[in-house]
Amino acid sequence: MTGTPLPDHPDFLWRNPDPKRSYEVVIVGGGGHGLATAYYLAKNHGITDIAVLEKGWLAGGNMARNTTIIRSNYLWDESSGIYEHSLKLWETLEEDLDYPILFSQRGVLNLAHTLQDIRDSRRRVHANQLNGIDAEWLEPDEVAKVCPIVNIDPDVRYPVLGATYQPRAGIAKHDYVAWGFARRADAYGIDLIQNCEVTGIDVTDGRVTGVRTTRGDIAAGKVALAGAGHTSVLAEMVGLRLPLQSHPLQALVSELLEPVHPTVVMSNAVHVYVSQAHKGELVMGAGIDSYNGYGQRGAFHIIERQMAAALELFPVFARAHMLRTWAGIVDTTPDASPIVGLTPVENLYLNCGWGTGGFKATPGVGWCYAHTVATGEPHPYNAPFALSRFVTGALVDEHGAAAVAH
Amino acid sequence: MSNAFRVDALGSVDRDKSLSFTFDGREYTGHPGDTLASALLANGVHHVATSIKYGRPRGIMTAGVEEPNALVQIEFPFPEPMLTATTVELYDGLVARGLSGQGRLSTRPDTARYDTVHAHCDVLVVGAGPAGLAAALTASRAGVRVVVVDELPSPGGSLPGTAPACEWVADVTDELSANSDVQLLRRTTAIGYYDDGLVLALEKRTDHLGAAAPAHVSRQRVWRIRARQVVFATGAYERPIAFDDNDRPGIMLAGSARTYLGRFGVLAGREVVVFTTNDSAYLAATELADAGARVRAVIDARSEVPAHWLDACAARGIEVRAGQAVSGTSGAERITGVRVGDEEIGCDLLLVSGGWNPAVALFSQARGTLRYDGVLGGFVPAGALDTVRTAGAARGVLGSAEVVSDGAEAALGALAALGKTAGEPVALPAVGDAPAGAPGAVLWQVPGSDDAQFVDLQRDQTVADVLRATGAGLTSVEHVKRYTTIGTAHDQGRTSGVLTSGIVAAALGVDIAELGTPRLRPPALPVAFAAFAGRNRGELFDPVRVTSLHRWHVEHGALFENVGQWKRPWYYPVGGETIEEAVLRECRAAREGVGMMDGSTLGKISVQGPDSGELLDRFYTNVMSSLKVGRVRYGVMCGVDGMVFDDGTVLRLAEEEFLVTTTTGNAAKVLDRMEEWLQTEWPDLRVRLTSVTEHWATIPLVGPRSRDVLALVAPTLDVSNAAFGFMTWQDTVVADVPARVARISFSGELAYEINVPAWYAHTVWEALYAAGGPFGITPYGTETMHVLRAEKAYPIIGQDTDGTITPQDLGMSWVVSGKKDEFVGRRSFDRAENRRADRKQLVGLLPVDERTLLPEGAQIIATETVPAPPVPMLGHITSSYRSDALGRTFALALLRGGTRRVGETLYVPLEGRTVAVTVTDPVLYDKEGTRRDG
Amino acid sequence: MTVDAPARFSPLADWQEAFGRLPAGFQVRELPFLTQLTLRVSADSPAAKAVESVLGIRLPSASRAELSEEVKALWLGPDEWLLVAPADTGAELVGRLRSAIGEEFATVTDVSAQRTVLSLRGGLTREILARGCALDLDPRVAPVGACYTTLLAQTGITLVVRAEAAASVWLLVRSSFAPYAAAWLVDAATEYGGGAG
Amino acid sequence: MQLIACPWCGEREEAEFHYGGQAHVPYPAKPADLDDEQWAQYVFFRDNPKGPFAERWMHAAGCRRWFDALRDTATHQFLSVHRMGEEPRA
Repeated sequence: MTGTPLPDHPDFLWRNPDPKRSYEVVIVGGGGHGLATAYYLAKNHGITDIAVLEKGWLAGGNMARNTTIIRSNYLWDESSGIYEHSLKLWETLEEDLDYPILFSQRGVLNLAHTLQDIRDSRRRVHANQLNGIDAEWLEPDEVAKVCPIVNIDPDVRYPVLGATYQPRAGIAKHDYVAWGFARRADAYGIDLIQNCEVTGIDVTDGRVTGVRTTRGDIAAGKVALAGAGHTSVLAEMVGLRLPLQSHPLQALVSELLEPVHPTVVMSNAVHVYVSQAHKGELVMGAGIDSYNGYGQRGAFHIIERQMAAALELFPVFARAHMLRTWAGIVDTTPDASPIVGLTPVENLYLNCGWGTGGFKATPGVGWCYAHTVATGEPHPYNAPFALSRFVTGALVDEHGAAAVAH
Repeated sequence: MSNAFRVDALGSVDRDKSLSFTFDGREYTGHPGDTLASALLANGVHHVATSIKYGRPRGIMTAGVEEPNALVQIEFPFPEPMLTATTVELYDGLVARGLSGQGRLSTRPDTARYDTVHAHCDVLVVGAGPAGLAAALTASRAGVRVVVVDELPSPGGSLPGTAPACEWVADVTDELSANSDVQLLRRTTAIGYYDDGLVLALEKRTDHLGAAAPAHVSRQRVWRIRARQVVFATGAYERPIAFDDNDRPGIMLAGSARTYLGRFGVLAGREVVVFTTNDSAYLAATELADAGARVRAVIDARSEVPAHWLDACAARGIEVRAGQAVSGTSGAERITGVRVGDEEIGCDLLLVSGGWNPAVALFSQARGTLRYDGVLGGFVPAGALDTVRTAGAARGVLGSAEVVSDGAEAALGALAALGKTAGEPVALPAVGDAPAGAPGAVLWQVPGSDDAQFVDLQRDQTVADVLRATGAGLTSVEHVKRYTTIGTAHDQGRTSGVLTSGIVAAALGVDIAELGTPRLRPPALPVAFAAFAGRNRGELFDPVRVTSLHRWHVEHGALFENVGQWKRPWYYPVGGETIEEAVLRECRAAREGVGMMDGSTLGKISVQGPDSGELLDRFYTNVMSSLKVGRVRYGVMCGVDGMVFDDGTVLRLAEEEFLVTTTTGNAAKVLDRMEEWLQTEWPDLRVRLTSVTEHWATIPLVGPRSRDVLALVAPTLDVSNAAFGFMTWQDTVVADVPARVARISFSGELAYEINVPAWYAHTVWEALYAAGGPFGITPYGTETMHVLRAEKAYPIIGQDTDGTITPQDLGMSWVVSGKKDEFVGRRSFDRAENRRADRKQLVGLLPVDERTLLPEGAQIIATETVPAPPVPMLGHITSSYRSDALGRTFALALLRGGTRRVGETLYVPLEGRTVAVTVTDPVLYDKEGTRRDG
Repeated sequence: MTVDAPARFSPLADWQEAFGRLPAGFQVRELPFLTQLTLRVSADSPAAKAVESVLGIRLPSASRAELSEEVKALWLGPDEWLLVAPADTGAELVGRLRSAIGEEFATVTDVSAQRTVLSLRGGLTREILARGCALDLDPRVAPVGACYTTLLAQTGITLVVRAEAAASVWLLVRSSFAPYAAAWLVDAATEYGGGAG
Repeated sequence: MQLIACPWCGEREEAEFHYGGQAHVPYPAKPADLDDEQWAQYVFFRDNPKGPFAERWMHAAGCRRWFDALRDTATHQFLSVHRMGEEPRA
């Protein structure tokens, strides 16, 4: 519920071990995906000789910078498959991790503002329902019942013509999620190694043998990349070129406010998505900055534009105050879908291109990526997201359904 | 007892006027020039808020934006959540209350205006304290353009309210004001440094006027100041010390008590204890004593206290205890005493100074690097940047005279960087600074009960919380911040950040210089959403684009559809018709009589030059270069991925001139794309592109009687089929207006597209409307257009396509030239995925029940009963309408292997049932094309 | 041929009254129906020289307008100018230019109704433009003859500095965006009184 | 809001510009001669370095010219801009 104090974190989270000389699996990237992958490698596949290498502090990249929306109402079967798998895991994750991750299934509204939005939205709802995903189409008055502060006045510039609604969707507390995975991974004996930047990847006879890091060389049977926005930089180390572009994505929070916003509202047409987090702050995301950038900061006019759009939708926000803005680096693909699977280098695995969808996928992709790394074969849920699709043309194009697929 | 703590002869509030205000339900008075905090203190009110986690009483700890405690909710004149009482200027009628953690948003609409202004200068000075004023005056005298922003209502900053200081400030301010190249912005706080010298600042223009604020003046203004050189003279924030129960009302930072006394004439307490690690608090001790307070003791953590401060205290009967510390406090609603060693000293005010933290947030945003200053116990700028420098306390320089010199010095640096020569040096104020003092001690914490020692008062986090975080294995301050939430509140950790780092460093046994502090993110001050939205609200939120016929549509009752930024007539209901009734009527008119619509939003690109045909051949999937002058051809463009990008007609106007039309939504994209390839890939082609979208108004005149109507208004035009055939165009005169008319049909009916310069659109439209009267001419909108074209299976790009559809998928292999080796996207047709026989293809769907209207977006399955999920889906419905011409409903769909399924019965699952549909060829009306010639 | 010319309406015909209520320091007027031609030609080419001899001016360089003759030339891009001439002279001017260009490669396109021209004058002009135009319009930076194609709030404009003393500028704005631009200008003047309507 | 130096118009705010991604990726002379892998490389694969990156930009709200830029993606700073077909200038 909104407005309650956050639960305390446990008294112990993880060790801070020095890296060993060699591991069975080295995961590059100590964000949500890397930590979840480590956890499921141990839990589902019994592999614990693992190091998770993080160049900064654990979960300090996109995991610390996202707006924590969790939903599975994607258009295409392939997408809804992996996101729904993830959502099902979210539903039991608190018990599984024994960590109060504050997963709150308060529902997500995706607003439609044009007649074409309505067509696209209803198409998605119909597809979701047939895929067993809870999805509804709501007329404007029903939108107002779910979220009374949404302005459904038909005379505004881009009136709300309806919305899709996924009741099981929601939000969670990002740090708690990451630390929950990290604590469990650490308890399995997995080494979480911070301030350890990978500077090279060793390949012998087409097969990965280890990584070079700022804390020494580490041999590895398998290397799993989970570097989000920095994946291109990592892949470049083995000469692997990927269809990725890294862009800044900005977000912001307000001060703590009495509960006003009971759900999550997303509007792709005007690039607003907003929820009210557990303590009462409004958490909002903006559109992606247009240019490639690793600077973890975006341009201010994006935020300005977003504030204007937010006030059109939520006039009550006028005197809420913007407390902090920040930016993450999202790695985007040509079809707005991720790449998860094998690479041309034996025993080197790839998980990237999540764009704005990474947080919600955390348990799902951790599960599937662990399967891929452990067995050397993609899990059925991530098989459609192979790198090869860009050659065959079998894209999973989520642009049409959601220009900004948060 | 009103204003019992007001001291005569000090401060600059206007005592001739009284202001009434209400706080927590009680009425008080204050004066113009007060803040809410100073007025409360003048009335002896210290307990103003309640802490978020433990519900402890909290007071007023500071006098500025760094305030962690005194959070208030404004209730009148308009509710505003979570402001600091220390920054709310008092006005008559203010109603506020203290907060416990959460603010409240108003449910009333905020009708205040907000705006944005761009400003440009050579030197921007942030802060009009002694350093800032000196910097501004130095820059001003060099003849450059200067902007100065300062958060207070009047310049002067931390300078004491003594006569010589005030005089200096007045002189400097007068000189700055007299220079038309200097802009001094009061009540204006810099909130962020962005790239290339852009500083955003928020000006509070009318907040201090309360309900008397004029409605036509913006309440707050965002300044976007683009400066070639920036000087941050942002001062420093005093640092608290962690000791037991350090959060009670009546515990205040020492410098803030000076501010209350000097600026507002308010004595924050009568029985005072001072706890310090440095010299600066002695100013507070002596000034408060001089103003009538009884200063019981100065507890100095240092073992050596400078002699002149000992003397000054002795002269005032103030006991100085060196080498001691305050270890705890007592009191409930207000502090009643402090514990020093075993001794309890009674007091109603405890002043604390743990040293000073330079205000480096903006410098840090400018990507300036910081270094730890061990003497100061804080982080200071490591050095100036090319275009950004800091001055005064913001870079750790303390002492008024030094600060003024440092400000001038910074401006000289900026001028040198600009290549400008300095003018006359700035005179120093005669502020009679105290003799040089001793360095401060760095003290984070006094040993005691960790769980009673507050580090972040706003988040109610204690030393124990910090130690729990480090004990959990956290070694990064960013992790500690997240574990404890320290520094994430309203004040962004201005008072808690460095203190936290100090405690973490001590706990982990690492160097604080290595550990650093959590990153400070913009904005430096919380800013109302509405201020950033500015005037981009309501009708100015996003431009509404209208055609030259817009007024006519409005006057004739059209309802409008948003298409991109355009407003297009959607349908024209008559006499209370529903959309369905109106569209059936409009369709019937176009099929049986004559209709007209406003097609002006179609994109129009003039393509000229000897290589125009070649350029078009490279873009369109069919051949355009072979088009004869006077003729029109339909074409499709694909992306490099082979997917349909846009479609439209191409007119060949002359041997070297074509007119390309695009869809409304893609007009700019098509032109941009053609320009991009022309400029970057094919600069050798001699072609020029010019948008003429808005020069021409376009009026399709549609239906079997369109020829009759046109003949009436274009008497010089031979409208016969022989003279004016399908897919040709002619220049003529329509309603006395020079016009270009084309025989183009997006409905299958006989139709003319009349193009006239937009100024004449209204005249020509009215002439057509009048001439068509006897034929029942009917204006129609986009909905009818969609139905008419769907009956003919003409796709709408973006509705019947979704970026995954090729021309072949649309059944338009005929538009893909077999003669050309190459056009953009052709290669993609040969990919494995494109060769699949079961690609989705455009088909018609006829519901077996002729009255059932299928919802657009519905999915198609193979079985009458819906199997358990996941259900295999064959495709979806892209367009679905009731057809007057067919006398039934119909739909278009993208269906897997669709062309081979013609004749099959498939099912559309809807809520709780399935609808049987027959797959058909998509062209459902006049397949033979007999109607296009009338 | 008819006796009366057909009626025509400029994009901001409905805005005269709102403009009339603006404060004295900010006068806005639409200059309707001016002839506007887009000239695309390589600078310094024989075709450009031919055009210059017809117009009696030099085509201005980047970010400049040539305002001295009856036909004004506004720089829009390195090979693109907008020629602004009195109303109803378009056909004749196009003819003269095209014949002067002859077989050389240059294009002249009548775009008279594509944009409309607003005349802004008065002491508040720069201050009001600064609410939506990010460019530095200080006379020392943007003197008479400066010509910028840029953004005003959310619409593209071409801004021409006509005179310094009376702070006079032209704003050229796309016809479909003209009502937005007008509404924006009138709203921007609100705090100076009048105009808010 | 960065300032970007249009090679024709001078410094303007970044909102006036349109990003065109990696520069110097020419359209293949004979796409039909490429295999699927090579064609995919052209259509979908672009460099994504952290550091200096040769890009194309267009001054969309100004002179509408495309130009080349060298920009550091780590800092977002422009290192140089130059007109199409011309050599980089600092």
